[in-house]
Amino acid sequence: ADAEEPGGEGGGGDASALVEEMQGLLDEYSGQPEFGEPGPAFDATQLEGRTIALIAIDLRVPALTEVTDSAQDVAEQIGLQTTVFDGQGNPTLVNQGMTQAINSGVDAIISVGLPVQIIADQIAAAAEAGIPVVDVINTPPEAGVPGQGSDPNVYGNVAPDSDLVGRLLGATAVVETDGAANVAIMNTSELTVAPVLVGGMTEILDECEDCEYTETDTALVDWSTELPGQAASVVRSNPDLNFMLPIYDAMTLFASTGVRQAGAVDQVDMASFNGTAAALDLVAEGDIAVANVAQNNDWAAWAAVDQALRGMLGMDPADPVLPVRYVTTDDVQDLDTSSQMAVNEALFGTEYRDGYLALWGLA
Amino acid sequence: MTAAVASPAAPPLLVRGVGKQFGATHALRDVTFEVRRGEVHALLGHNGCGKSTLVKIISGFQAADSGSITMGGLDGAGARVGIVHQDLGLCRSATVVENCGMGSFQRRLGMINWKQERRVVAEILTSLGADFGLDDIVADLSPADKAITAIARALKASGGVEGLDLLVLDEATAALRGPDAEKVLSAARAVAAHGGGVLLVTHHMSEVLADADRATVLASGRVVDTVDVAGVTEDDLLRLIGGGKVPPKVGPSGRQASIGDEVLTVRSLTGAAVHDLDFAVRPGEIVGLTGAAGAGHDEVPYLLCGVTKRSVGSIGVAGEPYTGRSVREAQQSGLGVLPADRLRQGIVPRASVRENLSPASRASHRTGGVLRVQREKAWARDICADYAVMPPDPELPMSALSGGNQQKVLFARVLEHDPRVLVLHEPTQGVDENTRRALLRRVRDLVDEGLGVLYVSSDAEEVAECADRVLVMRRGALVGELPAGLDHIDEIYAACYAAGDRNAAAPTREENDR
Amino acid sequence: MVTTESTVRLEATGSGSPDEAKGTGVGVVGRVGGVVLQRYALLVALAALIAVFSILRPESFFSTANLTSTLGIQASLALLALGVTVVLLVGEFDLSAASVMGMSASVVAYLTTARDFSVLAALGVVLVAGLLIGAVTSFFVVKVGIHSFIVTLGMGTLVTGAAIGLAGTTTIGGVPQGLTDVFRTEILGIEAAFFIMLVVALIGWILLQKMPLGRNIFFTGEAPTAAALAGIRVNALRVGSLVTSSVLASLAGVMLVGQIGAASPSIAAPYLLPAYAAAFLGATAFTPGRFNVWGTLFAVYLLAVGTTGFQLLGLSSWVTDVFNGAVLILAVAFSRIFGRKT
Amino acid sequence: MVTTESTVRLEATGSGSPDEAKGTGVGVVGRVGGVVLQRYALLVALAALIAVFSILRPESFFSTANLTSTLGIQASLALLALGVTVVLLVGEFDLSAASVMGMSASVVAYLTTARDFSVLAALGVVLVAGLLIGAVTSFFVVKVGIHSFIVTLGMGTLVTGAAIGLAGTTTIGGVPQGLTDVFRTEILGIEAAFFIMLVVALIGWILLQKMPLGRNIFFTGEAPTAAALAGIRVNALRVGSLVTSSVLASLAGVMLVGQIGAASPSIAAPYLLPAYAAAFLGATAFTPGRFNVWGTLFAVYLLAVGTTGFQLLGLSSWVTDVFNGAVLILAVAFSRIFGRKT
Ligand SMILES: Nc1ncnc2c1ncn2[C@@H]1O[C@H](COP(=O)(O)OP(=O)(O)OP(=O)(O)O)[C@@H](O)[C@H]1O
Ligand SMILES: Nc1ncnc2c1ncn2[C@@H]1O[C@H](COP(=O)(O)OP(=O)(O)OP(=O)(O)O)[C@@H](O)[C@H]1O
Ligand SMILES: [Mg+2]
Ligand SMILES: [Mg+2]
Repeated sequence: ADAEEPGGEGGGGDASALVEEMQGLLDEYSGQPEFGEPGPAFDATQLEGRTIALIAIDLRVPALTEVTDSAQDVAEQIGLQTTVFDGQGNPTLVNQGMTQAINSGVDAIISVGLPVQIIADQIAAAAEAGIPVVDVINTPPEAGVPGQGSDPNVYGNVAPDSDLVGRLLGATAVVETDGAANVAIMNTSELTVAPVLVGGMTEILDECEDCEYTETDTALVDWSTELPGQAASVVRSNPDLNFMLPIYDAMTLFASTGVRQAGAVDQVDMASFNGTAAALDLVAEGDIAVANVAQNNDWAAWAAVDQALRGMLGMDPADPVLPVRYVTTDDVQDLDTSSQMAVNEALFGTEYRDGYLALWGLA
Repeated sequence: MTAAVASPAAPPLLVRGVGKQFGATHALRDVTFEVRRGEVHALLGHNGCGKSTLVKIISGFQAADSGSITMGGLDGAGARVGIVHQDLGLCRSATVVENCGMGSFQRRLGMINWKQERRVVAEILTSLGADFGLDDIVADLSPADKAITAIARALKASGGVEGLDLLVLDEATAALRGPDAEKVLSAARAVAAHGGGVLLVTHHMSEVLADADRATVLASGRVVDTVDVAGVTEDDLLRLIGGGKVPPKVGPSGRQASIGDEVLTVRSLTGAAVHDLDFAVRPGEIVGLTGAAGAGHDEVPYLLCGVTKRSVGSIGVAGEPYTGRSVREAQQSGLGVLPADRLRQGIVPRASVRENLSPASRASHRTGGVLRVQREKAWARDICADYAVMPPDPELPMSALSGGNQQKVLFARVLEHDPRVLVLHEPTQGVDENTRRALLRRVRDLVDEGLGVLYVSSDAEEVAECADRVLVMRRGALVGELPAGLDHIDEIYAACYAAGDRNAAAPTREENDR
Repeated sequence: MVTTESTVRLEATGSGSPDEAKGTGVGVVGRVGGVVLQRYALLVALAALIAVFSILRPESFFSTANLTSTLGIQASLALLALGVTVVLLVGEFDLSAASVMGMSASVVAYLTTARDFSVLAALGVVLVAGLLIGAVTSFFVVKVGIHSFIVTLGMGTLVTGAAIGLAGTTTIGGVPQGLTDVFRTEILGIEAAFFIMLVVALIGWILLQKMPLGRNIFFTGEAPTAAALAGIRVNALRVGSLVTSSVLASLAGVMLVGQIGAASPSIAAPYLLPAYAAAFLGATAFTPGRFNVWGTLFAVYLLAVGTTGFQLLGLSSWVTDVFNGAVLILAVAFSRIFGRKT
Repeated sequence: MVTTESTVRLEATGSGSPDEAKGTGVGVVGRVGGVVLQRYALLVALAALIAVFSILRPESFFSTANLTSTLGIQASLALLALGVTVVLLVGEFDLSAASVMGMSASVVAYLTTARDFSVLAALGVVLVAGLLIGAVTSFFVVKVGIHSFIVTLGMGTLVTGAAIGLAGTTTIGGVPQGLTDVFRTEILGIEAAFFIMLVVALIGWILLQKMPLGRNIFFTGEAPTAAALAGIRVNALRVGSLVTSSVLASLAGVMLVGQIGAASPSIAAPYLLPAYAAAFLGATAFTPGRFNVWGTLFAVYLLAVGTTGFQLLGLSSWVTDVFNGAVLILAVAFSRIFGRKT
């Protein structure tokens, strides 16, 4: 692998040096993230009674339900009204939800997982009508540009740094294999964040001389039917394979089944992204899944509401980047995985909620 | 309705005060009669008088609104009853042996005992004189073989001819005549001979006169009379059935066919089971075409209208060459066809009578391509009245009509579209005798006005009775032209079944595959 | 063999015991009332739903903006459902319709953005593609004689795969304004897409319900052998219907990408079942017992109003799912019970 | 009315001209050869595919590990497909099967984790739920007389909605080992799930192909009126088949959650079409022209071997899609062409 442009230092080539460096990166994100103010404080009480429309691409996607539910709670807590619209995965419905929200004159729109391309016009129409649109956990964030990495007419974005997530996962593979990773990246290229996420992984793996990787691509709808077989095939067609990086947790569930069925539990480890309770259960078992990059959808909801409030007040958007936390089997041994909220609170604490309330002048 | 187990002395079938209503239609009203042991009892009546409804009530498939049905077993145990329903009730895609087992599979350790099944079915088929295989698909059988399969099933379900208490045949012979029908009727006689009773539903008076002991006549759901067959003539029966009015028989015109150009010219027609057929039909004549089962005559209509592709030969309609590629082309050149299999080739059950009368390919009630439904409705009402379709409501779905009435609608459809030459294929099967005469009268009138008709039927008698001349086919080829008239029936039969040739003319499997 | 029977029937194969299905107790007046009620049940249901939601959410539901936007936005689904109606009428299934729609939408987006095709050229490409897909399908269905269910199942997978091969899996946006304008320009406050769909429906209505063609297609679907012997060119009609469905699906895809401005090959997958639901529900109205154009159209909007209404009431989406499923079954059931004839 | 004809037919409604279907040119030997070829075409195709992939990827494809793991992985799909086979045989459709499977999987996961149900109790709950769903479906299909296509379409939406209402949308993991052990324990290197499925298939084979029941179901599907007239309790069989499909779907869901160890209500949606593909493809073999147990089973594995093979060759997934679609159509087409009789 060519280590043309290594991350920080000159890049020796010594595998152990790289492993150490990567371990450093992982360590950096291993602790409970602290709440840092994403932007200047303001007084949210003046917005009491305003309405935020929450429009989701598909509330059958758990992550999206979590964000939506939390955002509703937060808004209620601070005296705002909300409406929820479920697009049920249907572009027509999504368009209708956006149009209805704009027509009924809501004060802000939070777009939960909507592919921005298919609502580009509605976003523009909202901008024209002075309704700020916030994009949440859908597009890789980019501070300081219009739309913060999302559609230029989007007011603000909220999402984990996908490139960072990718690099953390790549680093996991390097560290866990002592710099000799032979990785299968399991991609779902149709998802907006996929290229950046996978780009982060390959950036790291390219740095590692003794590392190799291949990529598979499975459509979102085929996860449950294809991934078990896919994972089994990948393991078998490459006896040297020692690591798998499915880009999302839900994929890990299916892929690990395949690895188990292929009898490669001892041969292959995997790590993925999201921090869902079911995946962390697997990490706790530790025989296949060994690490996870967790995100907190409740935090995402607070951040999204924060962006929406700023938008309504005509302020500049806040920092779009959501924190993530890197966890391994040791970290989640005694974790309460009975609910996603319990997981979130254990990994991320609850301080950020007070932080936001303080920031909004409500605590 | 109550079904009771009767004492050993009880008659095989006792129908008492049975009534049945479908919406506003009284299908049966206070029907009472009995079938005695050892007798063949004919159940007669015009189309739609309720015969099949009664059979369905006897079989338990439908429940009567009032009255009772009692079936007496010989040994005091439950009566053993075999029923052949109108239109046979077979599963076309299954094999003969499977069909015979339908509803009565023999088990061994809970599983179908195929060995036993095959043995029993083979025995019954042999006793019926069947010459087709156990594993033949029913759809591939000739109409006669289908009927035999249905009877074999009824016999099998009830344990064979001996010990059968009641055999019900609902127009099982509608599609059969001559030796084919004889097989069925001899099975019926055998049941009676063994002490069972037979209820024979038929529109063929000759069968009644030859084989039945008594006959019950229904009209509009009521019993008109039960008579001893020995003391009646065909006309007596027909008068009972028709309520006094009996249309005269329609015979050959007796005069020479009008001299004119041929309306149908067939030269060296070859294809399917037919080879090298030459004949012509002139305006003003009815040409009969008949043969034994499998002789190939029943393939001719399909070859003529293009449903079956011919390999050699030419067809001319009214002097015009006609390629014979599609039914549509046949229609356009003036060739009308009335298909034989009413249920599958004729009607569209869920469409209304009006729509069935006027399949859009020939719908005449349109302006600039758009259908004029109101006009069509009025027209259809007239037709229904004209052809005495019962009930005379053209907006009813076709499936609500009795079999004979459905046939009237199809008849009307082909006659009302002004063909120049008409191919009638088993045109009166299932039609009651009085209506049959009325329909044939209509055909004869049109023929007198210059229509040419090819009358194709396995029923040599029917052909002999109403055609002007008769063509006979055997083993796919024309074997002779005979003068018509019942006086010549023996010659016609002789031509159909040339001595020693009966078995050689084994039915081909292909012939009904459509 | 022209021997086998029709495949798609509205009624179940034998509904209840023969006696029960007869409704012997209902007099003539009751029956006529029932038939009328059945015939217009869908309209009544639509009006009732609109009324209920308008009362519950006067501010948001019964706004002209809401109604007009619903009309426009459902147009592409309606177009797909019309195509489905045609194949159902001829007794076949087309499970590839949504795949063709997604293929068409994504290929138009791909060609006009990445390949600099003009809008017209791209449109031509996908409509021809739709035609070819329909032709291949009907070859296997009509010539080879395979059940359309399985042919179109395979064809759907194949078409989506091919579209991904060409256009990739990602959602492609930024299609030329020339394309979007065609469908989005508002006439009387309603998107042009609605009127385009309406024109197709009108043509469909004339062809299927006013001209003999429709009766021929119906006969073909109900009793193919009898239809063939009545001089109807059944095979031509079956080919024609399958091709029509495919081309309409392709057109629906063009409309979708025109309205939304972006597309991916899998974008239309969620439309398949609603299109069938609409066709079957629509068959309970206007000419009950038969698939028909207006019935399908009203059913599309009935289902849309239901879904939107529940959304606006703020009920959880699972409640909406439960309601939608139940409403579909019950609507058909009521229509059937009211309309029962002898 | 018990008058209408069957709804699901294997053959298209009229295949080519009657003459072509007759194969007059083929002698008896040719025909018998054709029939045998058709009867075992699926086996031959399976062997051929395995051979091709083994040659192309000798090291990975033809490993015992690969074969045994494929057997286990596909067991739950096979179970679902068996249920689908039963409803197709009786002439109906069950589009809710995958929803029931997903419901069952997620509810088991939910009850055993969040509600402390014992594995057995949870299993009881979902099997009863499957039974009830089948019962409600058959009420509308058999009693009310609505086409099963539309009833099960609605029922599928409803069931998924209800499952989400109970278990939520999240994938629930951490199911008790007691559950996973049942299906994952290896016997002769193959997961127990495979053998459980095999037992169900065996029972199905005996009931459907050895006992009168199966013929009666077949008659009901093919010729309901004839069957009813022959005294077969067609309505009972239709209810029974719909309920069986639902219960098997529910069992498939239990197996899925047992194998994967986690589930969400929508987890099984992608299994619906493959299950139908397998049933239709399977109907080309063993007893050609009829849906049958072993045909379905072999078809499941044939399709799986194809997919696995392509994955091992490292082809893009869209190539697999295109191949799968084409293979499905061509397999059925070849079988039909070879098997043409009379
Ligand atoms: N596990 C997950 N965690 C976070 N977000 C997710 C997850 N799975 C899916 N999403 C988001 O939910 C949305 C649902 O995916 P869907 O396939 O319905 O949309 P899409 O058309 O693929 O979207 P896109 O065009 O953004 O890729 C996507 O926008 C995706 O970003
Ligand atoms: N299921 C039904 N629904 C409505 N009407 C029916 C039904 N079955 C029969 N009828 C009507 O009942 C009457 C008797 O019909 P049935 O079939 O018993 O006559 P049939 O005597 O057998 O006539 P055919 O000689 O023509 O066979 C007819 O008027 C028919 O239209
Ligand atoms: Mg996507
Ligand atoms: Mg009758």
